[in-house]
Amino acid sequence: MSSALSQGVPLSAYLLLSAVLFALGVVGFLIKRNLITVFLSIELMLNAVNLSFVTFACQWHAVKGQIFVFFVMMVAAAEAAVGLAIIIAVYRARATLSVDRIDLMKL
Amino acid sequence: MNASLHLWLIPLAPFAGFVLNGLLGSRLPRWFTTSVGLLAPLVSFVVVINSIRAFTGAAQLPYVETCPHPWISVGSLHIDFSLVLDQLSLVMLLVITGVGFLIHIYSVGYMRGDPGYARYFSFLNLFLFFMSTLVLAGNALVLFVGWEGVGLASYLLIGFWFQRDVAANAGKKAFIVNRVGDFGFLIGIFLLLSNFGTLAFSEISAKLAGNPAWQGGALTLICLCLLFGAAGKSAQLPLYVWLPDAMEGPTPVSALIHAATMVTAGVYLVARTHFLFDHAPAALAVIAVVGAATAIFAAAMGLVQNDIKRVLAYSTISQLGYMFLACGVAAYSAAIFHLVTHAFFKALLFLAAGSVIHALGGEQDLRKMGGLRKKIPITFWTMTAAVFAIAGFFPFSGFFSKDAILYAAFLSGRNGQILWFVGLVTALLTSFYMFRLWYMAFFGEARSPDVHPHESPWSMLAPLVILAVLSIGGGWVGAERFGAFLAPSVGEHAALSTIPHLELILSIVAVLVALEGWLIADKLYRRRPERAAQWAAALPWGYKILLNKFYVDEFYSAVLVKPLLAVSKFFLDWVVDKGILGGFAWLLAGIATYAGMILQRWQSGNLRSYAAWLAAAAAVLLLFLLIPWHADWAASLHIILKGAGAER
Amino acid sequence: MYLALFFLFAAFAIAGAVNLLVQSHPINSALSLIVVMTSLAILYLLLGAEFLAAAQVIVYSGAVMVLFTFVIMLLNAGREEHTLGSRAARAIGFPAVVVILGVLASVVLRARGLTANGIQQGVTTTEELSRVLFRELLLPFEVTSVLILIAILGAVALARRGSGESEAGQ
Amino acid sequence: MTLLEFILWSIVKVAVVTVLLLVAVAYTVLLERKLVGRIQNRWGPSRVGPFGLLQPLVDGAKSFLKEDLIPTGVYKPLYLLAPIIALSSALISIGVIPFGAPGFGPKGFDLFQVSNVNIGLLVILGVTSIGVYGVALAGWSSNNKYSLLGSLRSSAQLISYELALGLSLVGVVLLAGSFNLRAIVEQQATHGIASWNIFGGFQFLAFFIYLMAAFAETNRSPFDLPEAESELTGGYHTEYSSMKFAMFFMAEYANMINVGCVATLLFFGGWTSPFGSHFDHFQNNFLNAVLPLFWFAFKVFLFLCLYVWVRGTLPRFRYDQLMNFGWRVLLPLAILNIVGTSLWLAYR
Repeated sequence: MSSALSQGVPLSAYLLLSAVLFALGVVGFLIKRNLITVFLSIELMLNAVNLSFVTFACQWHAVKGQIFVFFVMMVAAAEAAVGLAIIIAVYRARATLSVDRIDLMKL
Repeated sequence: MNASLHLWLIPLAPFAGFVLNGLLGSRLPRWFTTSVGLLAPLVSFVVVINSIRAFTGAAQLPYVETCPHPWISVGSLHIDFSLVLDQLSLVMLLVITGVGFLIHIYSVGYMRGDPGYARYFSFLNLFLFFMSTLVLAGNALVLFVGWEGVGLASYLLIGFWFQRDVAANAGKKAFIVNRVGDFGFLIGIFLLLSNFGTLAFSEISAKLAGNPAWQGGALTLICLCLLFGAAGKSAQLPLYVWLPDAMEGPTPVSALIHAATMVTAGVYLVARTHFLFDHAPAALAVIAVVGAATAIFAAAMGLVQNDIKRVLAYSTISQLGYMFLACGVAAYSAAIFHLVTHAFFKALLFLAAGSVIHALGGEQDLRKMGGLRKKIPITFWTMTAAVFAIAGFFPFSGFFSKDAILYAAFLSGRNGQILWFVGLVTALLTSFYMFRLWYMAFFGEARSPDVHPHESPWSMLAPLVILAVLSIGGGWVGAERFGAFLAPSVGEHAALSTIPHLELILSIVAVLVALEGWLIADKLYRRRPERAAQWAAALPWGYKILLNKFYVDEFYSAVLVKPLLAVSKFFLDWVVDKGILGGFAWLLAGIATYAGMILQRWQSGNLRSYAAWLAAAAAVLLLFLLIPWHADWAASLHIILKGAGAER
Repeated sequence: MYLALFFLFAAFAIAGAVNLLVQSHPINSALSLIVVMTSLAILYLLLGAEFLAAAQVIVYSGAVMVLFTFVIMLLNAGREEHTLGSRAARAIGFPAVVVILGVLASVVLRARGLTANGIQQGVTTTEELSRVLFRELLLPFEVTSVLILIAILGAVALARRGSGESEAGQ
Repeated sequence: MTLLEFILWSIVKVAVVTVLLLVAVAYTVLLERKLVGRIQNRWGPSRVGPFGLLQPLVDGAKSFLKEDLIPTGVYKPLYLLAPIIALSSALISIGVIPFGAPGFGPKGFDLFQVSNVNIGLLVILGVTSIGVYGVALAGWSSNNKYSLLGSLRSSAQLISYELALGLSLVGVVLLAGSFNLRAIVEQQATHGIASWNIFGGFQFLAFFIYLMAAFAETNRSPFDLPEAESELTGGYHTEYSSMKFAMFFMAEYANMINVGCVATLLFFGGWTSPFGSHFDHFQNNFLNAVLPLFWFAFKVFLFLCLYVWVRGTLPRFRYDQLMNFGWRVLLPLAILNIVGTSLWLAYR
């Protein structure tokens, strides 16, 4: 069984994937015009970073790397709750979600 | 053997009371405020009583408690936060916590129903905290902390009814005048530091004792600076002006702070630093002159005042002058003795006056009083004890202490007799105005028939009675024994008369003078009330001067305050504020405006451009981290081009 | 098989991420992100982080993203409007992205000592994870609960329809 | 076993289990109709086949042959995707459920479980949480106010009760010290009914919470607000017809079966006999393999009967009651259960 089943994947591949996802997240932040999608891009970046953490945890056999991801998840959950609440508030105030139209501090 | 006396509890208990009442008092029920406010001085008092053990050998004197952590340590300067207990501070502490506790009790009745009840008690406790710190201080800096602190507490309490402009202004006046004195005190401290390299009283004293030839010069300057501070706090010439105005505070405050304790801090300071003054005879002479002048000057002003508390205020100034006089003739123990007895009878006078005011529903004008003798008998009798004490009748306490001062003055050098004579005249005036007050308030007919006086509650009367007992018996210990007890702290007063029975003769003269004052008052204000007005009409000029307090306030206002305000207006407002600061502000504003005009293009409000800048910054940071920077930029470039691996 | 699974799900992840960018309707973007997250969960499994894989699905795909779709549905967010947007984003942002990606890739590719993962390297059990989490990192863990509490309060405060004047007209 | 064998076996297992599950779904529908009929004092389906046993086949054929309508206003990609998500997430869960004793199969291969995963319980929870999207997207993409309301209700309800559901299971996990479903069952196997978690593990409260949350999670009465026909016509599946509706329908019943399986595994000792392991070991290998299957099926059957019973008797909750019950009653109770269980474990 063997070679095919136990063929390993170099960890650099995971890291590269993480970098690519991160870059895509940044691009999303730059080109998306919908506030929610921008927020989604942020989540994408967070996930990309999480992948790096898990990869390094695997590399160094360090449990704390995984725990860090755990914490990131919790923070992301909190962030999503507050962020979406803000988005709802913004939408109520301006009736739009386009980031290009939300560019003033005041109403 | 050296059992701890827990001196730190003495200041800390009132401080805890201050914090508790200050933070929570207004939200908690009144009984809580009351019990905290009363418990704090009681704890201190008990600790003080307990520390008497030190004098039965439980601890070595002077007993020192030092905070284990150095307070200030800069270069070669080390100042500890140390508390010292010796005979002098024990006496002071007994007065402060004992009389303080009585006045706290009195306040429960007097301040009942005031909306600022909790605030009042927290301030009163704060005052006790600072005052006990001041008295226990082992070095000049700790003393200064207490000194400034009591000034603060005094300011807060004078302006306690800050809704009234008069009270608020009186508070400010007291604070500012005290600052003037404190300025002198602070300079004195700096001079001490530069001359002795230390601020601890014990070390300075030891250095001076080791060098008896050191006289005058810098020491005189130091002493004059300290005297200036002491004059400010103890309302001596020329800085006395704040004390009469300080009567705007609640009466128990006047009794505690502006009669019994805080104003005597100046006397305490002189006694505490007596080893310096002993080496500066010139400064001593100045003290004696200032004291004597203040005594007679203030007594003269007290003659014609119509506000019951103001009479007492001028009397306080005058009595403080006595104490300074005693210090000036190096009779420190006599000064402290008078301080103690004065604390008893003056506190009593104020509290009784407070009781009178309370009975009349807030009336302070003597001319509207009268006939109160029958209506408020307890107040009357306690007040009577105090009046006799301050007038110096045998065997009331004032007799012993005043006698000791006059005796010491008489024997001090060439000009001693002049000082003695001034003191004697002051005694006459004192006796006169005190009996004037007595007659106007308690005898004759009621001059405001529509008020119905009523005796005060027991929480107010009990302190009156206790203080009356002390006013009568407080002096029986005798000046010699008292002096002997204090001698380890303030030194022997070794002037002995060569004339036999001199002391007895002087005493009799003093009592006779006091009696004369009584008789004049009796004549003018009881038997022939119209004569007083005739006298005033006969001497319109003198009467007016006295009534207007020698125009000192006006003089200060014209000579100091107004020019200062004018200069401030011109210099601070126009030159500094509008010119320098304003110009600078305009300059900064201009820079900010123009910078903003340039930079605002970045602050477009567009989220995506922000994200772009963020990404750019991240990229730059990554590059920066990646490239091993070398001093030689060419080498860096080489490494960048060749890759990071090339550096190895 | 690891290799195959990796490539399969890496491809899914990248495809999802690209789709997130390409789609103009937020709900499609959100669903693409769910695909990315679920693929990442599989990759976590491959890396031996099984608890995290489950947490990724439960927390991210199952809770956070549901919240997103919920909000999208609630606001009935439509297609993106086409606006010009910012020149800075294009002129500075895209080069920056290229630099970031380039730097990261160069670092990763040049790094030595990175192992390969396969069946031999074992799995981090939930027990190991919780042992560290609840012994060494108990305080941070508890602090996180405070964070979440604050987030809840904040979200409620923000999203609640206040009695303010702005709502009066609606 | 080679990779090829592994893949082949797995495919066979998946196929068998899926078919079995779908059949079970079909007959659960029949069971429900029959039981509800009896509860309401009528016969239920009885015309097709003996005792109406062929009714499911006919139903299936009917759904299949109906016209497939797609309304014009829908957002088509998601409209089509939603039922697939719903059904597939319902079917995936069964993959980690062990329904028989371990050790029967060639070369250490597990015959009665598709895949023995360390974190089996978490996988089920995760997959369940994905199932929300089916309902949510169906309602939104239908572009119909009833659908949208139904799906919003449903999403909120599912998210809310998922918490209570997950927390109610923590007690069991604490007892077993593992997320592995087989380990959880083994831990209850010793003394039969006395060592089941619901009795021996003192998890009755947890079971109650789980039951309530499970009713809500599967949108079943009394928590069937997302499809409350009297208020919302059909809730999220108003705009669905024919096979797509059938997929939602199957998903619902598959979920019921899943929930029943999980309850059986976590609280009722799984495939083990209620009489304890003493009576469970026979010389006959065949009996040893089949009896556990019987026990498992029997327990799930009882659970499904409970489901139907509740549906037949209890009225529907109001929406605010539902939310209050979830957040103010179940959640604190679940936390209480965790605290109690961990204290008990610590001082046992």
